[in-house]
Amino acid sequence: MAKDSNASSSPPDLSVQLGPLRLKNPVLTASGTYGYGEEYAEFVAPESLGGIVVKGISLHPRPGNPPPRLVETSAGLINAIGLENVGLENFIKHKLPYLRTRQVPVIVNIFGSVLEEYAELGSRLDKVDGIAALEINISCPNVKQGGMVFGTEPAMAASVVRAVRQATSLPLITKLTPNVGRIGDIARAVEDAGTDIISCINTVAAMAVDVFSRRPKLANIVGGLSGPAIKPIALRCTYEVLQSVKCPVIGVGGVTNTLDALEFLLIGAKAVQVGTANFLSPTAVLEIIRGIERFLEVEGLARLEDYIGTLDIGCIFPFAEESCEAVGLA
Amino acid sequence: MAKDSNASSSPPDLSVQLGPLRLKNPVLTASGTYGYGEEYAEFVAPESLGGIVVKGISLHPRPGNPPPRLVETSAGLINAIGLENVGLENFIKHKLPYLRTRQVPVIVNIFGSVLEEYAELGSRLDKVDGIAALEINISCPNVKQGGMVFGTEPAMAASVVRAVRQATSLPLITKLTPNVGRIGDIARAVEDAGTDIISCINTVAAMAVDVFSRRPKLANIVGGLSGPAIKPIALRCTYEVLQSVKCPVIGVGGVTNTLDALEFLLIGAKAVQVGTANFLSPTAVLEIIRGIERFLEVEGLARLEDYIGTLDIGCIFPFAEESCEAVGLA
Amino acid sequence: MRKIQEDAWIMEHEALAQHTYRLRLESKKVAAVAKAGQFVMLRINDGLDPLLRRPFSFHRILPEQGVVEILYRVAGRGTWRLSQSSIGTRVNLVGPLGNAFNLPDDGSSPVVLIAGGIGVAPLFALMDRLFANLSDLAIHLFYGARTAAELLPEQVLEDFKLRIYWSTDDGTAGYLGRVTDLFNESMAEGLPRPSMVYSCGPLAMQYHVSKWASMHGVPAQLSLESFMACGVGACLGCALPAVRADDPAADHYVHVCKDGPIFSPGSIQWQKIQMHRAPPQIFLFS
Amino acid sequence: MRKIQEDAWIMEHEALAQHTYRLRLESKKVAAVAKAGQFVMLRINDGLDPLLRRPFSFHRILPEQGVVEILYRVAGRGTWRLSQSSIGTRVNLVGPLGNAFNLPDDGSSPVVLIAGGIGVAPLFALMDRLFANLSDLAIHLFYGARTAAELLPEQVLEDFKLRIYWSTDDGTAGYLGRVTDLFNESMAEGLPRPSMVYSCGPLAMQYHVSKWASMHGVPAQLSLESFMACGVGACLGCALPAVRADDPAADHYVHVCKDGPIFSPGSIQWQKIQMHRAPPQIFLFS
Ligand SMILES: Cc1cc2nc3c(=O)[nH]c(=O)nc-3n(C[C@H](O)[C@H](O)[C@H](O)COP(=O)(O)OP(=O)(O)OC[C@H]3O[C@@H](n4cnc5c(N)ncnc54)[C@H](O)[C@@H]3O)c2cc1C
Ligand SMILES: Cc1cc2nc3c(=O)[nH]c(=O)nc-3n(C[C@H](O)[C@H](O)[C@H](O)COP(=O)(O)OP(=O)(O)OC[C@H]3O[C@@H](n4cnc5c(N)ncnc54)[C@H](O)[C@@H]3O)c2cc1C
Ligand SMILES: Cc1cc2nc3c(=O)[nH]c(=O)nc-3n(C[C@H](O)[C@H](O)[C@H](O)COP(=O)(O)O)c2cc1C
Ligand SMILES: Cc1cc2nc3c(=O)[nH]c(=O)nc-3n(C[C@H](O)[C@H](O)[C@H](O)COP(=O)(O)O)c2cc1C
Ligand code: FES
Ligand code: FES
Repeated sequence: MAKDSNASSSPPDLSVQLGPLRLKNPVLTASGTYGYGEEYAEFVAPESLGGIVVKGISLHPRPGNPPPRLVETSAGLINAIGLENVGLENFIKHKLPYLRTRQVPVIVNIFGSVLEEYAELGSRLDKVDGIAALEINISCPNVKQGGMVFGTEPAMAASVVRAVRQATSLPLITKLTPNVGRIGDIARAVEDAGTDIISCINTVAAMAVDVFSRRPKLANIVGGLSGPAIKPIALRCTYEVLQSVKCPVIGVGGVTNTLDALEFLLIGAKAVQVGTANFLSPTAVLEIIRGIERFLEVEGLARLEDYIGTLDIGCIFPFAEESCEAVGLA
Repeated sequence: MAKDSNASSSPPDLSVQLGPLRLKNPVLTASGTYGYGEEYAEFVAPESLGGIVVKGISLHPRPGNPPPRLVETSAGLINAIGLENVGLENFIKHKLPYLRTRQVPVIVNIFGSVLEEYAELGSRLDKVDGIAALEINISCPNVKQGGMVFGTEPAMAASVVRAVRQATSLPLITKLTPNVGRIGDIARAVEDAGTDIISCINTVAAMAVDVFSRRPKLANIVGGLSGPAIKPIALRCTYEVLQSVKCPVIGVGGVTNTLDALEFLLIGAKAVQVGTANFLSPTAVLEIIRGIERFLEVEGLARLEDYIGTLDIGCIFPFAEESCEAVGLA
Repeated sequence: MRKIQEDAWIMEHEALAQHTYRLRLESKKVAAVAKAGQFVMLRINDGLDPLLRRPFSFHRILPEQGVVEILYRVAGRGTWRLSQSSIGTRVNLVGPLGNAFNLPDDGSSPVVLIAGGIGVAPLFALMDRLFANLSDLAIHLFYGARTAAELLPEQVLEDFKLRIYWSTDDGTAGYLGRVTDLFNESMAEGLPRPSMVYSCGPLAMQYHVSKWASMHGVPAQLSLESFMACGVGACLGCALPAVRADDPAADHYVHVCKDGPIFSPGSIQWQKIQMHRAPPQIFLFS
Repeated sequence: MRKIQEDAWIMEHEALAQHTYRLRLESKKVAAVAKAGQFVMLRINDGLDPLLRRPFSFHRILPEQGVVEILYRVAGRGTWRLSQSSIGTRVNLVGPLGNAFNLPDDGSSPVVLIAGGIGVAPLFALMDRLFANLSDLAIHLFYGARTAAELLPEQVLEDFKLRIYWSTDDGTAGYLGRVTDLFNESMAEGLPRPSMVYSCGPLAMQYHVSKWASMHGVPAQLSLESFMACGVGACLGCALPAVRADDPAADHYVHVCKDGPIFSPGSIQWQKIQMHRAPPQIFLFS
């Protein structure tokens, strides 16, 4: 009894277990929107986060696309950064040491243009300290398959995951692209191939043009849409994935405030990643963590895990005669 | 000479030719957002429109989904109307007569749950006066194929178009769904199957939930996202379709103002449909038509067709030494 | 019935109760044709946030002055933004939309008006109309809210010759309990049978009124709500399950914006209405 | 360098020229650490329209008063909305961001400041700093705009001990022609070689300044722009083609928000800059 009342007055437990990965809270930063962690450290102590997913890393440094790389759209942002990154070696030498000094799970987002690059990234990072998990970005063109994006074909997606799975014992997150017909099929394929966790979604393929100059607004012509505009799409994708697999799922796409995060958790995502919202407010992630805590308090829930996945899709007919008493209308 | 200066002082020619279909201007209303034309007639004279696409018609009346049917999202709207409509007979008897009294191309959007329904809709409407074209909505589940959406599979999409093509000599528009991996493949399939025109996109599959009641916000759980949020996606889809087919293409999705419409025209769409924007302003279509006219005047173009498809994707480097003169920097 | 799109200027904007504001709009064309019970679709600003227009009933209609009033409660993003807009700024109206309240057949018996919370809004315009047409009509207004702070101040009702029955769910003013319970009790205590019941408020209240009216064979006019996009019958979004004359059990829907917002109790298939969204708690989270 | 997120209150908001406004903000923490040449990412309102923050250089920095000023030109949706915000409302700042202008090595030779249009904004803060540190410095300000109406009124420059060279593209005020032509001519006519050129304005102007500075071996500090999302080096969106020390021809990019906005002419690969968007014509269409 005393224990119970103690429990309810102590702050709610926000921790979540995603297969092999335990996070103190369900709020991660999304790859490519939070640099290598240090960029936002003046605004948010990394220790307060569920985890940091760093900018996508390739075997070798990449300069990225020529500018313009960004276009703002209605409640959205199109980017075509071109996966600019410092490359694996520089990451390990110059970026990771800082992250190791902070008590936060570091998730390394990796990508390649052929299967072998993914595998090598996996095996080289396997030996490195201070990494909590790898996130495999399969939204990249496979140069050996005519540039077809790895993540758009179940078999190809699975082959990437298998390659990395064999190369490392680190927890694996596979990040799905929404630019497919049936995301559930891809989810099943990567689960079968051995991913521990699925995150979804990456950006939605998009485009913008300038009617005056008659030119694309991005040097790359097309890019990926993120931000609040895509949240309803991301939520639907996450829902489809949750119905297709058993492994834990991380919801990504348009999470901008507490309610957005709770929506993904409600449908069953174990955690969320916050991307574009960091640009709107560098403290967005903190506000979301605090908001979730407050929500659980108001709802009288001691543990976030008690809320996750409690979506009720049954119908309630409050004015059907049988149920009238229930709503106090007798 | 005199002719030339006359030409430039007369209002620009907004007419467009889409295969067999000639429209006085490129602005159509999108199916399901403009009722059967009469609903908005107090705000916009139907005669001023390029055309009216009516609410999707099925062989038999359909009550539609239980409410809630709508959710607003960031710069978007999710609907799950459930294709409520009065059915073919009522449409012909009670809705079409009014439209016949107005000088506007009427495009009838049709859908079915099996191939045969599409074919019968085609053959019955073939004999009806006052119809400028049919628009085939293939974003519907095929009940004979386990509910798989017709428009998500090239062969299935093509079979619908072939069925309608054999049933009618009316101009055919096929409306594509964006919820596929490669929309260009679908476009090619329906072009080969005999569609005269392609329109894209229909709504993007989406979802919304209420974190307090822990229930979906739509009785149907999932719905279709429309509005400004999806414009960058629609533009990219339209671009991909244009690269895949030779037939004329109508851009649909998030067209809210003049610049949006011009973006689709710039990349090569011959016309646009305006949907959700009608809800924001019942005179949106008029403002867009006037805006395009004004734009052509400012740009000194006599004909809209001279602007359509003039997107330039070549690179301009204004500060590369050779081109400096061009930008007046010598 | 002519529908108009018009820019309206905010002449006055006043808080009348907790989270409740009255907006006085100069809107000559709309005011000239508006009727009690009808509504407008109001665009809160030129931006896309919120995207859609919001429906509001006419609270007062003053055609001679070219003025309409709206009484609204902050319920979410849109109404919150509206509450921030200042005098002299512009909102865009589309209206008048929907059907209107009808007068009772019989002006000699009393009529009952039942208002739950912000549901009181359209009843003012209705009362104006009732008094203008039936000056001797006895009106009993049952007016309930969750708590005293949410009730409009008594003064705003002073102009009307009414009998008012106040209630609050928490007993902070008037009768402790639901307004429909108060109404029930008052009827049981011998209030004369009304010739018409008009009501506006939360769906659960409307259901109760509807049941009462059907049971007692008293005609009623309920102002109902549904989420709306177009407001003009084009999107088919604002459906409510309804009774189809030729087949009362069939799945059939009316559209609040076109067939309503005023409905008779018997036209709605109450048992098919689904609940999906909890009452908004916008002041807690964002 | 400490970055701060702070709510700032609009103290003054004044139109100074066509489509050009000065915003005076109470922003104690930012003002305390801001330096000339740096910028803030400003969130125009709580809504999502526009979505992103917008970058603005410090126009004036008054640490003792806890005040910063921004001078901006309406260029699109965001700045238009900003221009509508009234005194007493709140905007949210993230800053100070980026690097700052450096003082010239040599205070005895004159410095040249070149401003194109709204590019004059950060040069005020720079002049404050120059005079505070090098009180006898001779400053030549070349200030051009498209037309007279877009030039700031002379009074706002009165406080500074300067030689000002005005130009307009249409000749409605000052020299008829581009500000860089005026600068070129003035140098040809015997203006002493400056110890530093500072410039801010359209890219074509910056390119010209850059070429001149390289050709004459005069050090220059150019305040450059790029479309930004984060402002803190996290998104890698604000890239400009740049010279990589170890391989000058390689594809390489600097990031304006972190490596800039102040750059030396030689660090940019001008020939690789692509043009994509035409100057906005927001007053014609929406
Ligand atoms: C015909 C009609 C007349 C109305 N008259 C009035 C009035 O006079 N005064 C007044 O305060 N309110 C009135 N309403 C309700 C009012 O339209 C909603 O409160 C408003 O749209 C909420 O907008 P929001 O952006 O603040 O809330 P949102 O953030 O959009 O939503 C907040 C909550 O309100 C619900 N909601 C949103 N729109 C509607 C809607 N159209 N109908 C019912 N619930 C909705 C949402 O589901 C959510 O639970 C009327 C509604 C209708 C349909
Ligand atoms: C470091 C820095 C400092 C700046 N300082 C000032 C200043 O002191 N005063 C001032 O008036 N402006 C300044 N700008 C430019 C200002 O940020 C843009 O004018 C503003 O973001 C336009 O926003 P908008 O919503 O009005 O226009 P939008 O509708 O977003 O765009 C209108 C046009 O401006 C372009 N644009 C948008 N954002 C930028 C940007 N970040 N840089 C360049 N072009 C852009 C768009 O591509 C488009 O052509 C600065 C920019 C940077 C990068
Ligand atoms: C500027 C930018 C850069 C991104 N870079 C990467 C990346 O390197 N690897 C990756 O997997 N996803 C990348 N993403 C995708 C995000 O991680 C995220 O999946 C997407 O933005 C949707 O989330 P949001 O709407 O919260 O931003 C990037 C997104 C943005 C906006
Ligand atoms: C309320 C609503 C109903 C719709 N009904 C139909 C329909 O019956 N048939 C159809 O092909 N598309 C239908 N659509 C899709 C639109 O025609 C259009 O393709 C989509 O909304 C994207 O355009 P928009 O962003 O301009 O709205 C509907 C859209 C909405 C919002
Ligand atoms: S709101 Fe569109 S039909 Fe009623
Ligand atoms: S704006 Fe994000 S890196 Fe510069």
